[in-house]
Formats: sequence, C-alpha cells, structure tokens
Amino acid sequence: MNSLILNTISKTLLPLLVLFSVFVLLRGHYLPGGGFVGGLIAAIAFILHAFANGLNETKKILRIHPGFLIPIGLLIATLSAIAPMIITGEPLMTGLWYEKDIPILGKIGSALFFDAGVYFVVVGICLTIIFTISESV
Amino acid sequence: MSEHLTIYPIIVHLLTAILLLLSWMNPKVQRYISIIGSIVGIIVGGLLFSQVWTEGIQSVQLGNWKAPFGITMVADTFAVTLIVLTNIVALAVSIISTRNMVSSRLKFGYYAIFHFLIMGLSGAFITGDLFSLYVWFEVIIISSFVLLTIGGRNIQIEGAVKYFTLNMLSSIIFLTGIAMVYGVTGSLNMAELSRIIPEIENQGLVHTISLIFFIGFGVKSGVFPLYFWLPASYHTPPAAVSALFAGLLTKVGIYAMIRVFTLIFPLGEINQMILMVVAGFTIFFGGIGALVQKDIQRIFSYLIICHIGFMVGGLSLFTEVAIVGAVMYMFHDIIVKATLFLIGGVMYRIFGSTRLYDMGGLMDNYPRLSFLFAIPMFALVGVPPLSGFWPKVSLFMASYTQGEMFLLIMFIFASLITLVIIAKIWNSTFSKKPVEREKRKAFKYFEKFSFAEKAAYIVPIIILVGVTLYYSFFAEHFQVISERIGKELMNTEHYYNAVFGIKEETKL
Amino acid sequence: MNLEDFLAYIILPILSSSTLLVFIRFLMGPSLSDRVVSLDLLITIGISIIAVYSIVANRPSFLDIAMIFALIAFLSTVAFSYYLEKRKKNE
Amino acid sequence: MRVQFLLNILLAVVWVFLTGTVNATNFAFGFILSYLVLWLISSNDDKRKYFVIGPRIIGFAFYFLYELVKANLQVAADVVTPKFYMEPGIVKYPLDAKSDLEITLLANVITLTPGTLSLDVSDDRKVLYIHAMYVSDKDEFIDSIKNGFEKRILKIVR
Amino acid sequence: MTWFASLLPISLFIYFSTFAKGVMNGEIFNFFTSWVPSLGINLDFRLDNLALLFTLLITGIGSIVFLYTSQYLKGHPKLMRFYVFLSVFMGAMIGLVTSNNILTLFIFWELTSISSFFLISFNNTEKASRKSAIIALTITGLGGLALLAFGVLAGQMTGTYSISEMLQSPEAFASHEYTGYLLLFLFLATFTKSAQFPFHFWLPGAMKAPTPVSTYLHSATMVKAGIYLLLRFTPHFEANPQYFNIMLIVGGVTMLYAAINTLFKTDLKGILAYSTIGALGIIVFLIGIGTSASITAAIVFIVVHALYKASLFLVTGTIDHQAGTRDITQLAGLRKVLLPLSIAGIIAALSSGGFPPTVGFLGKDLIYEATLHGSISPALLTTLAVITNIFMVFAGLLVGVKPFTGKLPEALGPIKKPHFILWFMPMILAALSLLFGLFPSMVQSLFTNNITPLLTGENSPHLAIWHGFNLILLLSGITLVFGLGLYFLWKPSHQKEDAIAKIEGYAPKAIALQFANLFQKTSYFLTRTFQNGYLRRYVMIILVLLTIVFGIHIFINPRIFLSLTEIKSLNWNEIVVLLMMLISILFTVFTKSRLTAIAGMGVLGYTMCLIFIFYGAPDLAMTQFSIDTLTVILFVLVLYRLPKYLNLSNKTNRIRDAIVATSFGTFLAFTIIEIMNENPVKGVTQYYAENAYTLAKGKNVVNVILVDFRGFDTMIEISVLAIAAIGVFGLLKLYLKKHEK
Amino acid sequence: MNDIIIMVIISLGTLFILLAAIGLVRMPDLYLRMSVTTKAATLGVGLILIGLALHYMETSITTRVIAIIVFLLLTAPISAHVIGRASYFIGVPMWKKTKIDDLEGMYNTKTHELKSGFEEEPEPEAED
Amino acid sequence: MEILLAIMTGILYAAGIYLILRRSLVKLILGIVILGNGVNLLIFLMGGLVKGRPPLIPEDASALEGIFADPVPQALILTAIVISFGLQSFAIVLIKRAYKVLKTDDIDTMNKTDDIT
Ligand code: NA
Ligand code: NA
Repeated sequence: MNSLILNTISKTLLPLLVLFSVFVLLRGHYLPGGGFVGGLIAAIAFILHAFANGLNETKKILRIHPGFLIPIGLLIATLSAIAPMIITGEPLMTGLWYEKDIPILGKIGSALFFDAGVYFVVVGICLTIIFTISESV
Repeated sequence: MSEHLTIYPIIVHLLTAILLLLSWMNPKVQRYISIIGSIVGIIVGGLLFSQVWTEGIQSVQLGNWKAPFGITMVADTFAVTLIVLTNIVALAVSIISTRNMVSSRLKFGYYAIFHFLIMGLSGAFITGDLFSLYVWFEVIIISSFVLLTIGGRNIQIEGAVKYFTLNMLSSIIFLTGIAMVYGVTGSLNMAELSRIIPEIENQGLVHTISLIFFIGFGVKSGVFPLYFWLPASYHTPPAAVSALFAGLLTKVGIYAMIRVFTLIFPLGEINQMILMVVAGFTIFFGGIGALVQKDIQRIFSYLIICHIGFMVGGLSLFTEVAIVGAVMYMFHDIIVKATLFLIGGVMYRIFGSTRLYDMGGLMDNYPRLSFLFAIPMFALVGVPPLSGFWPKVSLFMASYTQGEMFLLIMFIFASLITLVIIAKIWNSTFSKKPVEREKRKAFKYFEKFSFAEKAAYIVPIIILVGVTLYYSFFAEHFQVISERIGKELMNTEHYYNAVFGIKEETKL
Repeated sequence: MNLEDFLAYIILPILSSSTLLVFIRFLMGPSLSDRVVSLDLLITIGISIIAVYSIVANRPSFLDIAMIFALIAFLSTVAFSYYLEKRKKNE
Repeated sequence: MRVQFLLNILLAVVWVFLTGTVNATNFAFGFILSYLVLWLISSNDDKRKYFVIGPRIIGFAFYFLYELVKANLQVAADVVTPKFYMEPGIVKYPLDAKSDLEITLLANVITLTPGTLSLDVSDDRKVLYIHAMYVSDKDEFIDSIKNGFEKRILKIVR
Repeated sequence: MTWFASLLPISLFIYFSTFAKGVMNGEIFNFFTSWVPSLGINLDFRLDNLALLFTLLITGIGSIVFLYTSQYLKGHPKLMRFYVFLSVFMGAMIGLVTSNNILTLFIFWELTSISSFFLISFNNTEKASRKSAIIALTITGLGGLALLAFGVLAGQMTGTYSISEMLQSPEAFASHEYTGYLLLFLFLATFTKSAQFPFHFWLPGAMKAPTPVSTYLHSATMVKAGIYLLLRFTPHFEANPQYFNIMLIVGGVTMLYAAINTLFKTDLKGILAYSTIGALGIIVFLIGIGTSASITAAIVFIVVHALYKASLFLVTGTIDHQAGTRDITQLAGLRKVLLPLSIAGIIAALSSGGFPPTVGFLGKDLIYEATLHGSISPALLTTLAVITNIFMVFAGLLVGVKPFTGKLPEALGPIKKPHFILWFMPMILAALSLLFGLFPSMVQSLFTNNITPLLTGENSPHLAIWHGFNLILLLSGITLVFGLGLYFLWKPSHQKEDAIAKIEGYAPKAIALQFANLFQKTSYFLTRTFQNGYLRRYVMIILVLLTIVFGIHIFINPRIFLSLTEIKSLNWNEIVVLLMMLISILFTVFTKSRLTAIAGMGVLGYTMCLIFIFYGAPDLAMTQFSIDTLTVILFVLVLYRLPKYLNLSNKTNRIRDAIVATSFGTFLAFTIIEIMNENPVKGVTQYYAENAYTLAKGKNVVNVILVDFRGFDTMIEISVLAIAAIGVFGLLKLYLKKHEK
Repeated sequence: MNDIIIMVIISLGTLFILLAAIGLVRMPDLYLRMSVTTKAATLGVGLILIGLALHYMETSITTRVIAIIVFLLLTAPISAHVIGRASYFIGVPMWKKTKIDDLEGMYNTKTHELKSGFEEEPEPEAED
Repeated sequence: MEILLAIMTGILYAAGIYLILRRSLVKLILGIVILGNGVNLLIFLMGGLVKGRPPLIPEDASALEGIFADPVPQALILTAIVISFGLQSFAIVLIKRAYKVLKTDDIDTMNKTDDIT
C-alpha cells in the first residue's frame, strides 16, 4: 500500500517484531510461546513490511528466498532430533541437555534447537505462501 | 544402530527430502539424490525386515519416554513388509520420474514432496500412536495434494478439488474419532488402547466411535460409498504420480482399517457384517465402474476400488486365514497397481492418449513390451500362478470356513469382471489395429525416445514386474510372511508386549 | 469487596457487554469497513479482558497473549484495507 | 547524538559490572545515572541536544496524555448524550513536518487523540488530510495542531 | 525350419508313451515338489491311466497340429508367436491332466483359458476374432473361478488338496452342508469349459481362430478339460446321484440342441463347431448315465471324437487354405484336385457317422449299449442318442464328403495342390480312426481296460465291432440310414441359416449377450448415478452415513445427562462469548458477502481464543489468534480475484442440507455430552504434570509435550507445513509449457 | 499498591472502553466511529494495563505492560489510518451533516495518487 | 458450560457441514475452516474443562499440582491447528487456481472429472 505512515511504522515494527518473535521462541519452554508462535510473529513482521513497502523491498531485506528457510529449519529440527541417536545412542528425539544453566535462556538442550527449527520452518512457509500469493495476483 | 532401525525408514526419506529441498534449483542432482534415497530406503527396509523376522516385533520409544508417555514406533511384520514394498514402488517411481517429470516440475519440489510422501507412508505404517497416525495421514494427504496439482491442467485441478474436499473431510472425521477415543480412554497409545477399550463400560459408545473410524478410513481406502474422490482424481496426474497413488495411498486406509479393527476395536458381529456388505458393494460398484470406462487410467482407478473389496472383505471375515488373504492381496495389489499405472504412462507416450479408442497394435509393434505388460495385467486378474491368484486361495478358504457364500460369490464376481476388463483392454490396446490419426499430438512419442528415456520408463516396470514374478513363483515366502502377520494381528498381546517392553516367552 | 471479586463481577461483565455492543456494530455493518473496525475494537477489548482475567485467575503469563494480540491484530485490518483498495483498482 | 546514546549504554553496562548485580533494574539505574553524568560533562550544543530531548519527550508525553484525556472526555460527552453536537469534516492540513518520521509521528498522534483521524498524506508530503469531529472553524483547528502537536514533535525530532 | 517347433510335442509324445507300459500294468507315476505348502498347493503330478490317455491325445494331436501349422501358416509373420502360444497351451493342458492337486490343476486350467484367449484372437486385427476371444475368455474364466471355489471348498471339506487323497472323505462329496455348492461350482467350471448348454456359445465363436487352433482346442484339448475333470471326479461323487442326473440332463439337452443346429450352418467350421458341442454333450450325457458301460463308452468316444474331429478340422483347414472358402454351399468336387485329402475327409466323416469299420462305429455301439442299460428310462435315453447321432452322421458327411463329391464349381477358380503336410496330417488321423476301428482290442487294452475300473471300480465291457445281430446293431443301422437320408435330402443354404438366425434371438448366446449388454447399460447408469461428478453429492453421502451412525447411537443407546445447575452457574462473560460465537457462526453461514463471511470467521476464531483463555490454554489462544490472522490475510489476498457469491442452490437443497447439518450437529452434541460423562484415568497427563520439569526441563507443559514428549508429532507437523508451502509455490508459480504437459 | 487505586484506574479504563463501544454503535458514519472508538479503547486498555502492572508490581510484568502499550500506540493509529483511507477511497459515505471535505477529488482513482493541491507544476493531463 | 460448549461444537459441525454442501468453492473452504474449529473445540472438551488454570508449572514449583487444564488435548489441538493451517492455505490457493483455470466458483460445474469419455 502506498502509504507513508504505514511505510514508516512498518519499518519500525519490523525489528521490533522480529526481536519479539525470538523472545517468544526462547521462552516457550517455560511460558506460553515457542517456535511456532514465534515463527508466526516473525512472519507477520515481514508480511506487514511487504504490505507497506511492496514485496521487492521485503525480499531485499530477506536476501534469500524464504523458501530456503524451510529446508534449513527442517534440517535443524531433524538434526536435533537425531542428535541423541548419534551422540548417546538413545532413541530419536531424546532430550539432550547441557547441565548448567545459561543466562537468559535457562536450560539449553536439544529441545531448544528443535524449537528453533520449527521457528525457521514456520517463518519460511508463511512467507513463501504469502509472497507467492501476492506475486501471482 | 540396530536398535534404532525401526525409525530409519522415516529418517532416510526425511533427510532425502531435505537434501532435495536444498538442491532446489538443480534437477539433475535431484534425480540422483532421489534414486539413491529410494535405494537406501529399500536397504533399510530390508534390514528392518530381517530384524523383525528374526527378533520379533520391534519398537522404539521416541524421546526415550517409555510407553505410553511418548510416541512409540512399532515395526511388526505387517508394517515392515509394507515399508519394504513401499520403498520398492518408490524406487520405481523415482526412476520413471527422472523422465516423466519435466525439469520445471523438479524445480518446484516434486522429488522432495515425493519423498515426504514416502516418509508419510512409512510413518503411518509404523506409528503406534493414534494421534500420530493422524499426523502421518496429513503428511500423506498434503503431499498427495501437491503431487496431484503441481503444473496442473484443468482436469487435474478439478480432480484435486474433489480429492481435497473429501480427504479433508475424512481427516476431520478421523480426528473426531481420535478426540472421542481420548475423551473415553484418556490415552492415545494404540497398544494401551487395546487394553483399555474392552474395559469401557459403555460399549455402545465404543461401537459408535469405531464406526466413525470406519467411515474416516473408508474414505481414504476408497470403499463404497465413500470412494468418489478416487476415480475423480487418480487419472489426472502424470503416470508416475498416479502409480504412486494407486499403489500406496488407498492401502494406507486399508492398513489403518486393519490395524485399528484388529488392535483397538476388534471387529464384533455387527461391524463384521457392515464391513462385509461394504466389501460386496465396493467390489460391485468398482467393477461395474471399470467396465464402462473408456480410458485406461480411469479403468485402473475403478479397479483399485473393486479390489479394495478383497481386502475389506478379508478383514470382515476376521479370521487368521482371512487376514492372511487380505494382507497377501494388499501386497500384491501395491505392486501390481503401481505397475499398471506406470504402464498407462508408457501407453500414453506411445499413443498420445490413454483412451482405449486411440490405442491399438501394441502387440504387433512392441511385442516384447506387450509381453512385459501382460504380466501385471494378468497378475491383476489373478491368472494363476501370478500374484493375484495366491491371496484368493486364503480368501476363498476363509469365506468358506466362515460360511459367507455371499462374499465368496462377490470375490468370484470381482475376479471375473477384472478378467473381462483386462481382456477388453488387451483387445483394444494390444490387439486391435492402431488408430490412424491425421493429427498427432505435438509431443515426444515413445518411438522418438532416446535409449535412456526408454530405460527410465521401462526399467521401473521391469523392477516391479520382477517383484510380481517373485511373488508369483515364490508365493510361499509371502504366504509365510502373511501368516505371521495374521498371527500378530489376531493376537494383540505380541504387539502390546513389544510396545511395553515385555519379554515374550515364545517367539512367533 | 476485594480486587479479584471487583474485577470478576463488575469489570469483566462490563467489558463483556462492551464486546457485545461492538459485536452488534459488527453485525449491523453496513460497510465492510465498519465490520473491520469492529473486529479491531473487539480485539482491543479482548486485550483488556485478558489483562483483567489474568489478575482474576492470578496468571500473569496470560499477558503474553495480550501482547500478541496487540502486535498482530492490526494486520488483518491492513489486509482488509489492502483488499478494499486493490479491489477498487481492479474494477 | 548517537554517540552520546551509545556512550550512555556503555556506561550503564560498566555500572552493572561494577555493582555485580546483573538485572534490569540495576541496568536502568545505571542508565539513568550515566545519563546524568554525561549531561554534566557535555560541552557543546550538539552534545547537549541529547540531554534536551529527554525532558522534551517526557513533556510531550504528558501533553499528549492531557490532550488524550481531554478530547476523550469531550467525545465521551457527545457519545453518551442523545444529541450529537459534532460538526465533522475532512480538513486539509498543510505540513511543516518533512521527514517520514516527523509526518508519521504527527499523523499517529493526531489519530490517537479522539475526534481526529489522519486519513492520508498527499504524495508530495505537503498536506495531511485529517478527519475531525469538531471543525467549527477550520483555521483555528489547523492552528491548534500546528502550535500543539506539530511544534512539539518537531522540537523533539529536529 | 518352422517344423522344428514340432519336435516339442513329438518328443513329449514319445516321452509320455514310455510310461504307457507301466501305467497299463497298473503303475501310477508320481512327481511331487512342494511349492506353497502353507496353502497346501504343491506341484503334485500323478500319471495314471486317465491322465495318460489325455496326455497322449494332447501331445499326439499336438504333434500333428504343430506339423500341420508349419505349412498352413507358412510365412506368416507371427508364426513364432503362434507356436509360443500353442506350446504354452499344450503345456498347460498337460499340467491340467496330470495335476493331482486341485489348486495346481486350477492353475493350469486358467492357463489354458488365457492361452486359448490369445490363440482365438490370433488374428488380432479382426474385430470378430477379438470379440470371440473375449466371449470365450469370459465364459471359461467364470468357469475357472468356479473351479477355484470348488477346489478351495473341496480342500477345506476334505482337509487336502490332493485329488487322490480326497477320495478318503467321500462324505464331503455325498452329503455335506456345502455339497450343493461343490456341485454348483464344479458344474459351472466343467460345463463352461466343455461348452455345455447354455454355455456352449463361446465355442462356435472360437472358430475365428486359425484352423490348427480350432483343431487342437476342440478335438482333443481345451473342451476336453471339462470332460476330464468330470471323469476325474466321478469316483468322488459315486454316492451322489445328483452328480450324475444333472450331467444326464445337461448333456442330453446339449447334444440335441447342438445336433439340430448343425442343420443350419453353411460354414464348415460352424458345422464342426456344433457337431463338437454335440459330441461333448454326448460324452457328458454318457458320464451322466453313470454305469461302467457308459463310462467306457465315454472314454472310447473321447478317443473317437478326437481322431475324427481333428481330422475333419484339418481337412477343412486345407480346403480353406487351397480353395479360399469354407462355405459348404460353394464347395464341391474337390476330390479332383485334392484326392488324398478327400480320402482322409471321407474316412473321418465315416468315423464321425459311425460307419463300420471305423472306430466311430465302435463308439456308437457303446453309446447305445450304455443308453440301453442305463439306470433310468433306457427308451428315452436311447431315443435321444439315436436322434443326436443321426445329426452327427449328417454333419460328418457334410464336412468330410460333400466338398469332395459332385462337380467342381467354376467359381472356385484354379486350385493349387496342397503341400503334402496339409493332407498327410489329416490322413494320419483318419488312418488311426480306421486302425482302431479294425482292431478294437487295441482300444480296449490301451484305454478302457484300465480306465473304466479306475473310474467305476468295474471292469470294462468287451469291445468289439461285431456283437451279432441285436438291438444295438439295429439302432446303428437306423442311425446310418436316417443320417444318410438327411445328408441327401437336406441341403444347407444361406436362406436356412438366415431363417434360423431370426429365432437365434432366443438362443443362449443372444440372451447372454443381451444380458451382457443390459449389464453394461446398468453399469453405466449406476456409475453415472453414483459417480456423477457432483462433489456435493459425494460429500452428502458421507455425511448422511455419519449422521446415521450417530443417530442410531443416540436412539438405541440414549445416555444423556442434562443438568440445569450448569446453566445457572454460567456467568455473563461466558454467555457473551457463547452468544458471539453462535451469532458469528450464523453470520458466516448466511451472509451474502464473502468478505463479511471471512470477517465473521475472524470473530469466530476470536471467540475461540477467548474460550481457550478462560479455560487455561494460553498457548492455544496465541496460536489460534496468529493463525486466524494469517488465514484472514490469505483469504483476503486470494479473494479479490474471485467472483461474488452467487446464490446457487435452490430452496429445497438448502432445506435438505440444513436438515442433514442440524441433525448431524444435534446427534454429535449428544454424543459429546455422553462422552464427557466418562472420566478416564489419565495416566499420561499425570505423568506429564509430574515430570515435565524434572525430566524434560520445561515448565510450559504444553510446549514440553510439543517439543519433547510428543515432539515427533511436531517434527511431522512442520513437514506438513513445508509441503503445503511448496505446494502453494508450485501451484501458483508453475505453469507448464504446452510440450511439458 | 493500594487496591483502591488499582480499582479506580481499571474502572476508568473500562469506562473508556465502554464509551468506545457505545460510540461505535451510536456514531452515524464510519469515520466518526473510528474517530471515537480507536483511541478511547486504546486509552482504556492502557489504563487497565497500568492497573495490572500496579497490581503485580514486578519488573517482568511492568516491562511487558509497557511493551503492550507501546505496541498499541504504534499499531492502533495505523489500523485507523489504513482502513479510513481505504474506506474513503472506495466511497464509504460520510454523515450527511459533514461540513467540509477537502479530500474530495484529490485521489486519482486509477493510480491511488493523492494530490495536495499545492503541486508546483500541475502535470499535463495524460492523453488516453 | 460443558454442555453448552458441547452443543456449540455440534453447531460448529453443523455450520461447517452446511457450508461445504453449498455450491461455492469459497463457502466450501469456509466450511472446512469452521469444521476445523469444531474439531478443535471437541478435542478441547475431551480433555475436560478447567477454568483459569493453564498447565504451566509455577516458578517456585517443579510439578503441576492440584487442578489444571489437561495439556494433552492442548498439544493435540496445537498440532491440529497448524496442520489445518497448512492444508487450508493450500486449499485457498487451490480455489484461486481453480477459479483461474476453470473460470468458475460453482462446484456444480466442475463435473468433468467423472465423465466417461
Ligand atoms: Na508453545
Ligand atoms: Na526427549
């Protein structure tokens, strides 16, 4: 949409929302949130940007095709799922946890990576879908 | 390594799919990755099979949460046999896709989705969790939607709309059933459910829920009167995709039906009767549908339905012998139906059409191909000793021992009508004079194919025909496997013990 | 009367009633824009309901939902507006 | 100005390390503390601007709140009473604000205060179209904004 | 070099002949290899007298046919294919008659059907050939399936699939709950294969095959398979009179029906076809009489018929090959050109007619012997036999004599001399007819002496040409006289053929075809009715089924607990949410604008969120809300290219749909209420509550379930999303060029 | 913090929201409805959130409350702006008593360009 | 509330069903979306309703105690919601494509697939 006001705000909101989405992702294990909602929020940030500034602008910001986030996310999730099979010989999806607490994140473990994978996939698919649709209108 | 083998068939295809997505723009590499992935799939499936065969039912507790707290993956003989066959079909389709699918399709993720679909099928076969089964079903559905529609012509889109709506509906029905099961039992673990369900006091409710599952799976497996999406869509996509669908998709519905109605809701008299009637009608309507069609892919589509009746009928008899027959039939059907659709694809390349009217002269112009094609066609009919014959023996036996002459007669009807239809196809396609067409379609006909292209079309058929022949002449192997499956399915404690890690005193 | 009861028996019902009023506008329309505006306001009121409810139920974590509501609610409004303009353009 | 801000943050971090208490409150405290320190040591005008902005933002916030409540009450009165006293209209408001940020801020502030609604900015950025509930006198309306929000915003931003 | 293929049947013939001595001494050769032991299907072969008789016929006549073909189809481009089919067929026949396992027998049985399908449609470019082949295959295929059913039933009833072992359980075949089915299936199998009325009509059609095929199929092999099976199971059914009575009736009807039909044919092969059916009828009829004499007669007649029928077919083939026509009305005087052939033809015709001293005479004698001493109504049976035989005399003469006698019509043009194979092969067969006729003791020692006791437990009667002047001789005389009379008086013509064609509408073939046609039409109708392309109907059917399931449940098992206290405990927020939900649903359903509907859906999703918030599901609320927003965006992005709603369905439809929808909803609601009264022990939930933090290190239990306890679901779920996204991408971006489709 | 103060703040917020709701129903045209409601509601929510922050008196909650308020202040005017402009554009009618409409005729219906009326060089009209 | 929500679930199903029986593709998708909501509500109900007690372990505790909402159905619904989102977005695009190539929104005119030709 050709609106100065929307353009400006969307540029402000983009980093804000992306930051927020990471926040939601990281805290999911303790409080409502997680990779899925986080991913949605991040996607929404870019979608908003695209609404305001046009698709091409947003793509410039993204640099890579959002579709690529899908296999990357899947790979992260899959690796974190099969990591226990390789590392400790335990079944798929067994949680691996780093013993000590890490500031901000709390306990860090394979579940977190898994959630991050989910995050990327969700961002990737939402953007792919929405961008594709707006391009082919 | 070997203790995780159960999950490998899924991992292999998942990783293959991811790799394929990463090599998004490179169709050439994709072709190799896919074929290698499928071969690894067969190897892994084979290893898992031998493990199950020697050590009994295998299970993996995902996340290392003991059942029923996590998701349990269970590879029993039934599941693992299906996985092996699925991977074989996958290899065949993977090979034909190298040529049947144009590069632009590959750039839109054809192969990746194809492997997701195989992953979905494998997952559905080995999951031991009811909700997980739903999720696997969704993988299957969505990937089949995509395969059905990408690059879609009008008819394909139209077919997809129907396919989509009815399958979506069936998923909703299935999910409704799952919700109700959870509401009644508080559990989703299939092995645990097999113990809880009989204890439920309100068995009327349980029965109703079982029927919801039946309708949900019925749509997927294409039984009367729920099959409508199938003939509307299966003939529309390219041959490779149709072959995959024909061989495997409806079978998942049947698989689920067999699994659920042996493990969770063992068939009672009423359900047996319902299934039997449904089987009879499925045979009848599938058969007559196939009889009146004039397009080879459509005929095969209806024959899929018709032959679903064998499996549902077998299940409805609910004896070990009948289950053996149903399962045997399923194995045969997976291979042969896939082959037939691949053949349909070759015919399309030869004649530029899949309509019977446009065909002819195959036997005179391509005698060796004709011979090759004849094998699956007559195997479908059940011409002994080809594969379709063997399951019928068990099915006939079971119909007799259960005194269900109705079913026996329906089985005969199905066989006869298949025979007539195949003979009709033979006459129009192989025997009759080729139709003289003034204007030929502007596309590359089979005769213009390079050797590599021809090989890509024919090698998969040879592979599958090889399996058919193996099945035909070493039917004993399949029979023994199926008998073990029958035992495992009808005596659920084996499954239960495997899931809950209880050592069995006697092996099967 | 303590705070929780006050919120539960006075504030929440008022907020619900406001919701209902907004909903009435939603139903009445008459234009799509009116409905979109109503939807927007509905969500805003939803944020307050969540806030109040989080005190009533003593679950501060509900605030996160409110946060998400606040962040993305307007996106559907943007979408609808986008639609309205585009449609006009196409006609 | 940006340098000042970064310096401020840096000092706050140093403060956190010095005190050894890693939490938000301590950081905020450190931030305010270093802000004051920086203000004290600032020498030239350019540097000073950083310290004028703080109070101005706060001042603006209060002004905004005041306007918000005031206008809200005015509208509220109109809403709850049976008769409408409004004289609505769309007013063309000539902009002094130039940059994206200025215009957007102004427009949003106008929208946020009840009774007014920024509809759109002309493509040449010269005019903001405002829908207002009470435009008994167009010029007076424009002036009120010119001397109210726009002036304050420009002061902060420029 | 094409005669090379003939080495196969010849060597097989020699091979089987080597068993003759042993077999005649009462030895039985067994060959056993297990195949699918779990199903009781094994390669269990057993060469006894009966089997040997058939193997010799199959390989012997096979040799002749193979040799004959080498000239008959000389230079034919598909000759090799022909030999392959023929060899497969021969192999299948041998397997069939030597199998001792009923299911293995079935396998070979089906193989004969299939290979005959290919043989009949060998002239694949001719529509008539293909049609005949399909009819033959359908009929024999039906029989085949019946045989499978018979085999499985018999196997289940006796506990073995070994035919010889089945004899141990006579009760299965005599009086068992399912003996009726057993008979039904067996007769269906054999009568179709052996072309008994009313299944006979595939056989004349099968004459579309090249003549060597007709020769082979209809004299010694295919059609005899059914006969073989009936004979084979005669001992099993010994105590079951129905077995014999049915055969008697069916055989009787068949032979008479076929015999009369020979009058109206002008095509040599057509005449032969009906006379074959008649002969098959006679054999079945003889078995049906069920005495040792009749069985003996049947065996002898099998041999007799094989020899003369093969011979006549080959004669016909040569005539066709040389003269270019098989129309009897156009053929005459060929002896001048085809003298050796005419000798063969005449001998075969004589044997066919039962003239002494051919073996046909012997056969006829035995038939009358059997009918005269039959268990029931000898007079009737004999009369039937005599009438049939009169026509058989007629038919034999017509084919074997008529073309050679009289004046050579000029229309036939110059006729070349045939290759010697083309007359020599029928000649061999004719000679054999003569030989066996002259030395009936050979027939007796070779066949009946051993087979009759095998099948009936009684000794074979003495076979001789001359029994003195007796009733049988008289009957033979009558037969010959009347047959000759008929031959001289009745001239086949196209007019007669056309005349009969008018009433053929009532013949089994026409009825069957009409039935097939009707079936096809009904199929079409039903298929179009059910699979009519209207998605809504498909959906409707599924929903109606579901509604019925729930409805039945509610009505037969009502357990509804409605308490009013619950209503009272409602607070205002809940009422508002429910009210909004309800109204937004109705709004979405009934609004006339798509966009408004989407907005309504947004409200609906929003109320769902509120419910999730009220009832402790913050994660759900978040997700639902974000997803709803995205869905709205999606809809909006897609919609503005779509047309406005049209009010398409009429009022009746809407009411009907509303009824289905509301009843479904109502029943479902009741069921849910019922389920909510179940209070299962939730071990899993309890476990999660206790261990989410201690074992999985998370405090948001829902999230812990999603990424850990049931993490794999999430893994799959994101795969679903990935697939969907790729799908969307492909669906919108991929437009194949024309040549890529 | 004293519960009474919280009650008052929340009540005030609720009151504004109620007013917004009433306004939405009562106001005669879309623009007036938006004018009245969007902000009243924002104010109301803000007050309620402040009340909540005062109730819990925890840093993490206060920061979140501030975040929400900031988000609202950023997004609420955007909603109003985009929907208002779109509505005007598609011709959602104004109240009959509306006095001035400076916007009339300023939009180019095809390109969505908005004129200010102060353009230095009026562009030559495009020839169709 | 349980009973009312059960009835509401019934209503959602009924509405969804009614919509998918219409002739318009758009309504079809709307129907499926509504049915999806119905299923979610059903699953939610099957876990039993617990007011205001989400399954979040309090900061000072290491396990959930007392009464709390059943997390299992919630997790199931989350998965189901996400999956339906994937399917729905695909479906929405499908109708777009369908309209583009078939030039109609009327399902009843899409009956070529089953023609016997
Ligand atoms: Na989460
Ligand atoms: Na784990």
